[in-house]
Amino acid sequence: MNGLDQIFVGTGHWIAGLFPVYVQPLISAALEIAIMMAVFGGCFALTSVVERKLLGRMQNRYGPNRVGPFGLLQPLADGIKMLTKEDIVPFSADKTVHFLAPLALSVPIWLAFAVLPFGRNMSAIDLDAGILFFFAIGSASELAVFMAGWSSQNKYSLVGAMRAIAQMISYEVPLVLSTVPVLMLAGSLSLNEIVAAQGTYTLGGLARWNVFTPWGLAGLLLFLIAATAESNRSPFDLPEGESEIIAGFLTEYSGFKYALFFLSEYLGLFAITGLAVTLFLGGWHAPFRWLEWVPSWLWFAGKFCALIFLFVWIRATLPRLRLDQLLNFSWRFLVPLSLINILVAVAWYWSGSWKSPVALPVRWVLCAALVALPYHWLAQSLRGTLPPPRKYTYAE
Amino acid sequence: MLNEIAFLLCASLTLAGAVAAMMLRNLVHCALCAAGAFAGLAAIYLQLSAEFAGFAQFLVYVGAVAILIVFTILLTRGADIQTGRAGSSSSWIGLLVAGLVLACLVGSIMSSPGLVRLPAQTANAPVQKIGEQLMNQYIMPLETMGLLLTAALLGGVVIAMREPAKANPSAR
Amino acid sequence: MDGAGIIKGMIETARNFAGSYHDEARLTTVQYPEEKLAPVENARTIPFLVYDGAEALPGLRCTACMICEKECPPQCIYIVKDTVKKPDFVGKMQMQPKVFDIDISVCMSCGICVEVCPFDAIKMDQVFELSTGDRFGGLLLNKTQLAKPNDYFNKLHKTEAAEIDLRRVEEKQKAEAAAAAKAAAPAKPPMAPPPAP
Amino acid sequence: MATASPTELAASAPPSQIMEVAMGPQHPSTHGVFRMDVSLDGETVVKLKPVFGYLHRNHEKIAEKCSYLGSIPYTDRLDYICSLTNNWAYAMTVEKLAGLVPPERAEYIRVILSELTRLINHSALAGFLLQDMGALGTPLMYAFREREKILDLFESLTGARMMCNYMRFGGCRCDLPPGWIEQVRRLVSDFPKFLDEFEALLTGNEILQARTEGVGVLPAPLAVNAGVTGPMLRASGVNYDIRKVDQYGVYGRFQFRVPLGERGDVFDRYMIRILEMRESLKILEQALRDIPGGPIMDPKAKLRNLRPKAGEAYGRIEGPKGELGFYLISDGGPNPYRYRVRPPSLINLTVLEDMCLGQTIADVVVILGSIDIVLGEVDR
Repeated sequence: MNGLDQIFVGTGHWIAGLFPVYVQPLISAALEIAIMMAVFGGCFALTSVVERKLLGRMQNRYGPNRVGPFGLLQPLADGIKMLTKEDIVPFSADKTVHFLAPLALSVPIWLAFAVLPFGRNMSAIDLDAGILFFFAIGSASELAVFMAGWSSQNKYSLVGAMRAIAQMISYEVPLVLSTVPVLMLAGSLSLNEIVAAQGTYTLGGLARWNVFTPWGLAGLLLFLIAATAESNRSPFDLPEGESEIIAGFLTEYSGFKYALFFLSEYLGLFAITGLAVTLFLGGWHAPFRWLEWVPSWLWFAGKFCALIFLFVWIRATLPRLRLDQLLNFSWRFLVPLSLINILVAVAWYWSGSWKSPVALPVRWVLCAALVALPYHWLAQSLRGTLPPPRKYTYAE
Repeated sequence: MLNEIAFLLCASLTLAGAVAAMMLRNLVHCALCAAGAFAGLAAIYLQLSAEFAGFAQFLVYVGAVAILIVFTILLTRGADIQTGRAGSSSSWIGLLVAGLVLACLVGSIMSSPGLVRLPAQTANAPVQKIGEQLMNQYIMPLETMGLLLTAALLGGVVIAMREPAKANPSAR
Repeated sequence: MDGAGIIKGMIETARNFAGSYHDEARLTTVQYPEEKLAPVENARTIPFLVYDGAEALPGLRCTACMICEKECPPQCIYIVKDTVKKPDFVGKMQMQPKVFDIDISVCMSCGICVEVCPFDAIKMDQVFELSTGDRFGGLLLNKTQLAKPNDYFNKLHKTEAAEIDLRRVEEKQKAEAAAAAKAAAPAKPPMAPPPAP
Repeated sequence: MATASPTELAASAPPSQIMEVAMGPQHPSTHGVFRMDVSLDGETVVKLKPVFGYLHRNHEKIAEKCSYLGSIPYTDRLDYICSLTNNWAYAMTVEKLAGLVPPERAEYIRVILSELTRLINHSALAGFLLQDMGALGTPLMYAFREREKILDLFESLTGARMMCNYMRFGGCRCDLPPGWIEQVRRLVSDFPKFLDEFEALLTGNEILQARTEGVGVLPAPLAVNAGVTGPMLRASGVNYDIRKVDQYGVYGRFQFRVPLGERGDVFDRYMIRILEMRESLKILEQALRDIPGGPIMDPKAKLRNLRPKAGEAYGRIEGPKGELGFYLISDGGPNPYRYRVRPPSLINLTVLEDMCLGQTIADVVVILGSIDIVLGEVDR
């Protein structure tokens, strides 16, 4: 078990060992960066074609299957197409800011992977304030989106940029608030400690992941909703609402700059999914005690792919929200609900000391009610008084 | 050796951003350079391994304050009006005032007792300790700060709300 | 419950996703170059000229009566009559077209020329891979390119072709019977035939 | 929220703050080449001027030069989604002019084909409406999967999937191929399963309700005054369906109901079309049950150089988009003296601005989608 699990860490140490001592930290850092860029760059290429195939299958068609076996060389074809496409910069655009925007968006996103624990002691840096680092990096993307939208000097891209900023700011609050219960009960901001807190197993062998607690489940749903909005994906893809404002802040970009935006959107999605797996789904821990022999990084990859499938599934089904509904949804539904979720976490922690055998189901029912009732009232207030159900008269 | 180079780099980035924020003609460029200066400042905090302060600075300033500045520029339509020459006509009065401010700043720093040449100890304050101190020792400033911010928030909302009501009372 | 509608929708897409792997009603794509849809008998794309017998040009049924040229809504047929006549399937001397062009870039495959043609000379083809790089001459098909044999026509539109062939055979027999009767009549004296017995 | 009059809204925002945006003619969701000059105050619409004519092909002048038979294929291209209903309207008008009476079997075939066309149009509309709302193609693909089955039926009967050119003056061009009726019966029997699936995916969806309820409200008096017809008018609660009013063809023999909406917003228009599809299925069942045999062409009908006596006629049918009418004046010659089409899409489009004032830019796209316009018919 240990060999296969530590295979990457072992080879890393072995390669670093080949070099003189004083340059070893530099080499191992460079190695980690290279591996991370290779893995997540490849993951981006794979996801762009797998997403189109999954969307196709959900829409009764095949999805790309012409380039390479099962269409797996499609990202190569897309990449070459993006590189050979002419990079048109509009005449009235602000050249420097127009050029800097894709860089300002895609460079910080790579940093976010430094802090995620992909497997047992396989996280690049073990920061004491890991989550704060993650959200600091995440907040830099708003400025880059504004630069893209404003510098294109195009009405649609300006509208798109304004929408993007309003959406990202108002969805960062529930994103951060939904992680607060996890930090409270894990007692630390460092991601490794959070994963360690979810490491123990109950009597029945089931892992103590946060998602198996009422506040964990509610927190995961809130986190995923806010994450879809933060990475501009389907029900919240207003910034590039194709059917309304053509491509939003991406309208005036073509060629490789467009590919950079595309890359940074997917990397943002990977980073947020990695964080969701770490916080709520027990990072690289196995779900059951007797499954511990499977290597830890395989568990992380499995949960990661499951969440990516969920994002694609949502994208295939849901229409888009309007801007005012989007903001109402965040401020009048997600933020209060995530605050209540913190109270539920407190209630769960406080009732942890009950000794009676029937404590667990009672606590579950109590906390679940504590979340479900406000959910119903908030949804009620969000929708306003429920309009009478539509009745359609029939004339003979 | 590596440390000095890194510090010089961060400091030059911050200074360059600040000067550019002053000198550039296009207001949006100034705002973006200001954001660059904030990022440089965060880099310096990280360089001194004050992680919590560095990330908080980056999150708050580059994430929120820079966007605030940019919004204010756009909403007051400063973005498209090209301002005149950067310097003002009577520049020597400006120099005089700047000299005075510099003098009293330097004076107060030099005379303060705290400037004893101590070796710069590594402020490895883990988040845990910061959290405890915030909740125990500095609970009062934290609460008043929270109260102040909420009041500012409500004031902003009230001002924004009244304006559309006045503009077209019958439409909404 | 407020999320119920969205969840019901998600279940719907999930059913289609799973269905697309085992239920062929949920995966309707036909991989065009490899698989091809079965040809439909009534389908029509662009017209072609039918000829009987072996060689194309003398066997053309078309008698250059110019009706299709007049009736064609986008006016994409161009016919020039030939001076030499040729016998048709009944033996009667008929005109024939010297030039018969159809500009298939203008033709909107409406099939009116087929309906108005009294001689069943022009029928609708079912070939649709017609794209050519040559934009000017390539899409102007002349008489030889348009001519196709009658059994090709039978292969495409079976029922209609069968009726037409049947009718042509009857007419041929009726014409021969009439010709035979006419040949037999002058053998008797030209005055009225003897009173019926 | 009462829709404020345009002048009042325009005065509210200071002129320099209003952003003029031209949505179209190259715009992803204008259902063809159609432009809207929208002036926005932030995201709310202050003024909207529809501009069309990009697809004008001079259809009516060509028809004056073409023989009566020659302009039937051109009617396919008016509303290129429902070519058979265009054919029927034109053929009916010429029959009124020339005094031809199609036999029973032809009338039944016409009803079956036009109800199948209504199914295509309404399912395609629901698909495109959701596409405008951002559901990336899933409802559209399900709608097109069903539409393909119906187009295959059209191809096996008329020869072409969309440009059918099937109706002639006094009947139809060719009789039903063997087994066609069974295929239609099978399609009609499993179409409701698709409708239930479609409704399960969409009608309960909270986001769809949020995006469509109270959006683009068309009050009944405004709809009647503007001459709006078809599902849009019925969504505002006005009971006017030409199949019931004129009972043209053999519609009088079928029992079916006409769904009426309540508030006339985008959700009502979407829902009315779904309910109308269910009613069309009822008509199809009854028509398939008692379709008679017999000839499909009026013996008096002449295919070529039809010269109806001098006079004028106006024939109208309940097309999927509304009242599709043809007005012909004949001077006894082989081609009509005047040929006029009453395009339901164009007339329904005139109320676009009244519905869009005060809504946001995302709603304008959804409202335009709910009107269901086809530019071939709008520009002719």
